[in-house]
Amino acid sequence: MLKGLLEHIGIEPGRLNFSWISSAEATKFVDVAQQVAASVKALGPARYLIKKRAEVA
Amino acid sequence: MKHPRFIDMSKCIACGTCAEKCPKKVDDPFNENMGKRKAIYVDYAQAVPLKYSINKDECLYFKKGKCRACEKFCPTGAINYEDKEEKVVLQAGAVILSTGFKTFNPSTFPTYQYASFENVVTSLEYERILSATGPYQGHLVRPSDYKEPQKIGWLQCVGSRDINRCDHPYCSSVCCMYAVKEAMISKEHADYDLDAAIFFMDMRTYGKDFEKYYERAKEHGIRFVRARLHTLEEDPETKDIKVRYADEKGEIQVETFDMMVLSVGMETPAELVETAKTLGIGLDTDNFAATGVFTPVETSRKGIYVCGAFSGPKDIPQSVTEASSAAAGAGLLLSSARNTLTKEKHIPEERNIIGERPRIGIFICQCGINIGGIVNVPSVRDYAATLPYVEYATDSLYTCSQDSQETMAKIINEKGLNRVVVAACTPKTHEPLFQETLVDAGLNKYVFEMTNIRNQCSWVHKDSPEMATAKAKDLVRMAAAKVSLMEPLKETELEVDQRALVVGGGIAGMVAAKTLSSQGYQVYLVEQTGSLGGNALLLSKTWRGDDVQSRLSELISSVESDKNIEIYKDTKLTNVEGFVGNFKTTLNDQNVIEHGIAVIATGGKEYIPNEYLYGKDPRVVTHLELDKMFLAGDQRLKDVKNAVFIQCVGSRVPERPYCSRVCCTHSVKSAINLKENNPDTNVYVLYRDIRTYGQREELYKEARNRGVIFIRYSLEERPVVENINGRISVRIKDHILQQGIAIDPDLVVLASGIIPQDNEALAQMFKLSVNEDGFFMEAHAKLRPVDFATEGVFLAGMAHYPKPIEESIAQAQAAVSRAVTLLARKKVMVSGTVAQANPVMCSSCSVCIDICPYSAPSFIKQGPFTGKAEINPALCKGCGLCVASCRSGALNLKGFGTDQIMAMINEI
Amino acid sequence: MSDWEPKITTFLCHWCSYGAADLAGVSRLQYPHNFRVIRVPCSGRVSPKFILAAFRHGADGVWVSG
Amino acid sequence: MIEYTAIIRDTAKKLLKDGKVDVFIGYKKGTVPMMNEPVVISDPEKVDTLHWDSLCGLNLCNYLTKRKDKIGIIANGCNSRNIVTHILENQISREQLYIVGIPCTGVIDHRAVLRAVGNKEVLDVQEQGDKFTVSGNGFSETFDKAKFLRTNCAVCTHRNPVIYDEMVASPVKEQEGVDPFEDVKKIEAMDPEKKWGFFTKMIERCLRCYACRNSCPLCYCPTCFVDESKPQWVGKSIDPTDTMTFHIMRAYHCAGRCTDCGACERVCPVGIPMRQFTKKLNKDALEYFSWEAGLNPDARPPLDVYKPDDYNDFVK
Repeated sequence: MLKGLLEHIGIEPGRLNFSWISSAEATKFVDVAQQVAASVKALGPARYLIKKRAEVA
Repeated sequence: MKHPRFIDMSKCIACGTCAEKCPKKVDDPFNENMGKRKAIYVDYAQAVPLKYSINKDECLYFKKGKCRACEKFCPTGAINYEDKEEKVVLQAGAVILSTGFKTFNPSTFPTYQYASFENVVTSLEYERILSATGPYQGHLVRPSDYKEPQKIGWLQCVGSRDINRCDHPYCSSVCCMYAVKEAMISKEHADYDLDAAIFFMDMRTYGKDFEKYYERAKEHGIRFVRARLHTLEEDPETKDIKVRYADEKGEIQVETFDMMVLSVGMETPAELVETAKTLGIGLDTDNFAATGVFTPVETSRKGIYVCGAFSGPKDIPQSVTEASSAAAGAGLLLSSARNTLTKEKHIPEERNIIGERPRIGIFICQCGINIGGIVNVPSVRDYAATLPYVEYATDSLYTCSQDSQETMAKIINEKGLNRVVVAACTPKTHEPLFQETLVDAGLNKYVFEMTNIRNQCSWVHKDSPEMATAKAKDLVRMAAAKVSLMEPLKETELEVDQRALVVGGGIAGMVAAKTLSSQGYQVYLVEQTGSLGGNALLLSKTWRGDDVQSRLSELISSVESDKNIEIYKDTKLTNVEGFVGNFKTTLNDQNVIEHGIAVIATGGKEYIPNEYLYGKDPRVVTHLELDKMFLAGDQRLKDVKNAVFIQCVGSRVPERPYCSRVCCTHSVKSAINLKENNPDTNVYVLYRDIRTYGQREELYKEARNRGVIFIRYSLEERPVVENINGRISVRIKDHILQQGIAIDPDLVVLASGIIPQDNEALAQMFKLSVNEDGFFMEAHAKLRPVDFATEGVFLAGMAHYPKPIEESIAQAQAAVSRAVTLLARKKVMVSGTVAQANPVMCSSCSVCIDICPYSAPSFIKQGPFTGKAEINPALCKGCGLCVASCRSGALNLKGFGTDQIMAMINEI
Repeated sequence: MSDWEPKITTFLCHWCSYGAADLAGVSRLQYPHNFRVIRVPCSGRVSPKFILAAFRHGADGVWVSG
Repeated sequence: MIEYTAIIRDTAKKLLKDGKVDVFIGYKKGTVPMMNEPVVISDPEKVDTLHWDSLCGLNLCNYLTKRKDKIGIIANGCNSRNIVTHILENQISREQLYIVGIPCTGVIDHRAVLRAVGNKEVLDVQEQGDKFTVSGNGFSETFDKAKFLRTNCAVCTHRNPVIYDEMVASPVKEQEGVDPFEDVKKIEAMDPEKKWGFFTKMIERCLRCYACRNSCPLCYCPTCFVDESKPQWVGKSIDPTDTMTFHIMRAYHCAGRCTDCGACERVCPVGIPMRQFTKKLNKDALEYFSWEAGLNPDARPPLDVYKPDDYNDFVK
């Protein structure tokens, strides 16, 4: 639901990822890691919702 | 006899360098020889202990006298070619055999062409093919050409239920279910429309929730074909497998599969037969360890117990149950010696660090070249020293080695450190070790954080050392940020009340009470009816032919005369308070009993049919009523001309979509009894699948030999029982003959299923869960079959699921065994990593109470914070679910606090 | 932008995915280095706050794995 | 509509007199036209203050939270669903309540009315059946109520109360053929950049006054996450990121609980349509969990319980 909401306000779908991997599924872990890295990389640096460092009181 | 490993276990750090350098590739037996491993190896990646060993028969040094590559590269000098076979003599008061089984080897049988056709594999090989750690890294491909199979067939009962080819008359119990599972997983694995077909004789999905899985498999499009394949042919070009079979209508079908999986059964390996002789324990005709229905884990020799598939084919939950049961047996023999071999450890007093400014020590491990070879450890160390609050940063070759531990303890004291970070391998294996060092140095074990720069950094980023170093720095920074916010946590100690409550006075309950009492514990046994015995009071004989009533009355009188057992008949529970170690239970007579653990053995009951003229015609009885007639020596049974058994009455129907497990065996046994009474009685069994699992299959065979006629029907075309002018008429469509049959029986026996008791109230009192069918739900279907998710409460007998006496007894003993692990400790330590509520912030919305799987949160009942949530640390497992779901921010998880995790997030 | 590497805040369940990640290491399976792992006792521990906080702190991606 | 008022007064009087309730919660006419206010009555002689018309736009459930006394309350569709949620969430018990059900035909959007009269000061409003007349200095205009419904009421599909002890009138016909999520779908069709632009622009005006939070019956935490200090992770000023974080979390806390009563938008002093956040969650709750808040007094909202077959297509 949170993912839906964040996407709704413009956070790109590939930014937030969820998965279920059992402790024996090393290959799945690597597969998903590659997918996640690729999807985030394809989106470029995050643009939205970043709190500017200088503004942190 | 201890075989040599040629590795010093205390030195091996499982870095894997030896296997990487070893030049000798050998077949990997763990992957059913489908993949390769090295001559120096670990059995499989999750092996415990994770230590290497050398296969002497394959090692080049042992065979040819040179190589020694592993010795050269081993960073810790763990290789020892001089290791010798060692004779170890152990003194033991009891022996438990859990030696298991081997799968049937189908290679000698030409029908299956297993040896010659590449794409015919056994089910175990297929398991490895599906596995992520298997020979094809979990990609579903077939052996001949690594092509993704479009069509896979499973062939059931290979090496089971077959006396012509393999001399195994028994059913291997597990193959139907694993074949369905493999087919389902294959369907999930394949991102295309895989055609999966299972060729079977009877589909034996008799376990808890198995039938539902079977139904789901059908919905997923898995084909279930009732046929025995008689020929497998291989296409020499494509290596596809062509099969021929007669379908249910008797028509010959030809299909081509890309792969054929042989669902191989279980057997006792020959060397185990020898071991049994050495040990002097009896085997039965199938070479399984002989046990009795009332003594399911005892071998013929006192003091030797057996569990798992050595005493007959069985699945994981049953094996696990028996393991605990055998442990209970052994524990009983040894109970006088309990705690006599324990040693006490000296622990220095904990230094109070509250209020101190964090002084962090960071210890970075090179793990030989494992980390140091990729990550620039000195630069991480120097970077670490610059982080806030860091007092000291160092690196060492092996932080986990004994001397490093001693140094670490010394540094903690010298530098007055009050927080420690170790950047090394994985906390999953090494956190306890370092925490122990902290404790030895007078620190609380929770002011510690471990970050993983090996398994999750150096090992997986070999090609980019710079990036790996940058990542390691980030990870260390995150860990330091977190640890600076860590506080010492207390592990509370709770006394465990040494008394036990057993709910239910049937066989399971009585056995549980008796076993607890024999181990020296006081037991309260609560039974809701006026007499002990439960359903067993209605049974005549076990499937092995034991007389139930005589055994039962022995058990009842031994329970009733037991001074440790206090029996409450005609009694129910009305309220339960407390938690593991300290329950307070109120009975309906207002008596309050206090106990440390509870065993739930409330049993089940017979389904009262409303179908098939039951209750309307005295000639229609349930099988328990037939048992009563047998018990009473009813003369009418001798005069029965035609008897009809109808199976699955109230079971495997949409309203009750589970199999009652015991009815097939029960009916087959009763059918044989009728035949014994009068061989001229015509006995018909109308069934859907005959589920005489395990060695019960032999009864099925006997029944057929005695002339019992088995006629199959389907759910869509159930038998019709009518009263026609005073005669009972049973009509059914025979699937083999494809025509209707009419029988005029003078006795109709309904194999009516087993339904649960009304468990709802009890479940609420003890905070247990029941499944959709109304049976209690264990903590884990496979691995924790007698535990509840609620600690201190255990499950036995038919309250869990319908089951025969031997399984109820094993489960009762297992429940006790599990309970004794708590009772014997006398105290339970509660982990420090638990949730904590701040009542001021709580909005009483009760989300935590609803979401917690362990019932740890509750509302405060009195005082200024009445109605606000509190967490019982004894019940909390520290998962943090409640914390994440708390909108009000009133909850926090100690050790994984919101501030701590936020601090880590901030450092990324 | 081609040499830009994202940072992905990663929450791994101690019992499941963290174990898988360890095992990936044991098996020496290589994967991208963009993940910064925060070990949690259960993926249920990951509250929406953390995800928002991660983005607020400039994480290019968030991965929650149970 | 207006005729409900008399019945409400009678009922309240009887309940208070008979001691069946200690207080009665309803609406009274506002000091400013079109702005009816909630009122709590404990004296049976003062029931004539009670009033009902199509301008009762606040959620009365907000006034129930953690009360210990016996309460009479009027409730239309959405308010009654919030009462159900309140009961589920342990904020009030059913036994404490006497619910006077109101079949609702929607609430008038006072902002739309003001726009229609060119923002002239309205001094009086009168409702006649499905029309209403507003008048002020030198003007008097009559409008169709249906055209001036609040946007949440216009697409409401639960006008009748789901829980009540008595009804002031027989149920009204539920609206058919309305798509509650037309606006959500429009946003869903945008690309991420447009979406982000839309929402950032939308909350630009936010003052962080928390009127939306305070008017919402779901927001009853003693300390709101924005006020937490250990750690303080959301700033309290009107920094765009902090404001956005507030709105995301506020909406998320309402996931599976929001009845789309519209109180938040009604009270917003700067007119932010923040239901665009919650409506997306309502839509997803309906799609993924077949769930609409407050319809079932026996079921916890979907995010409060875990079921193995929960929607999980987003999980890899």
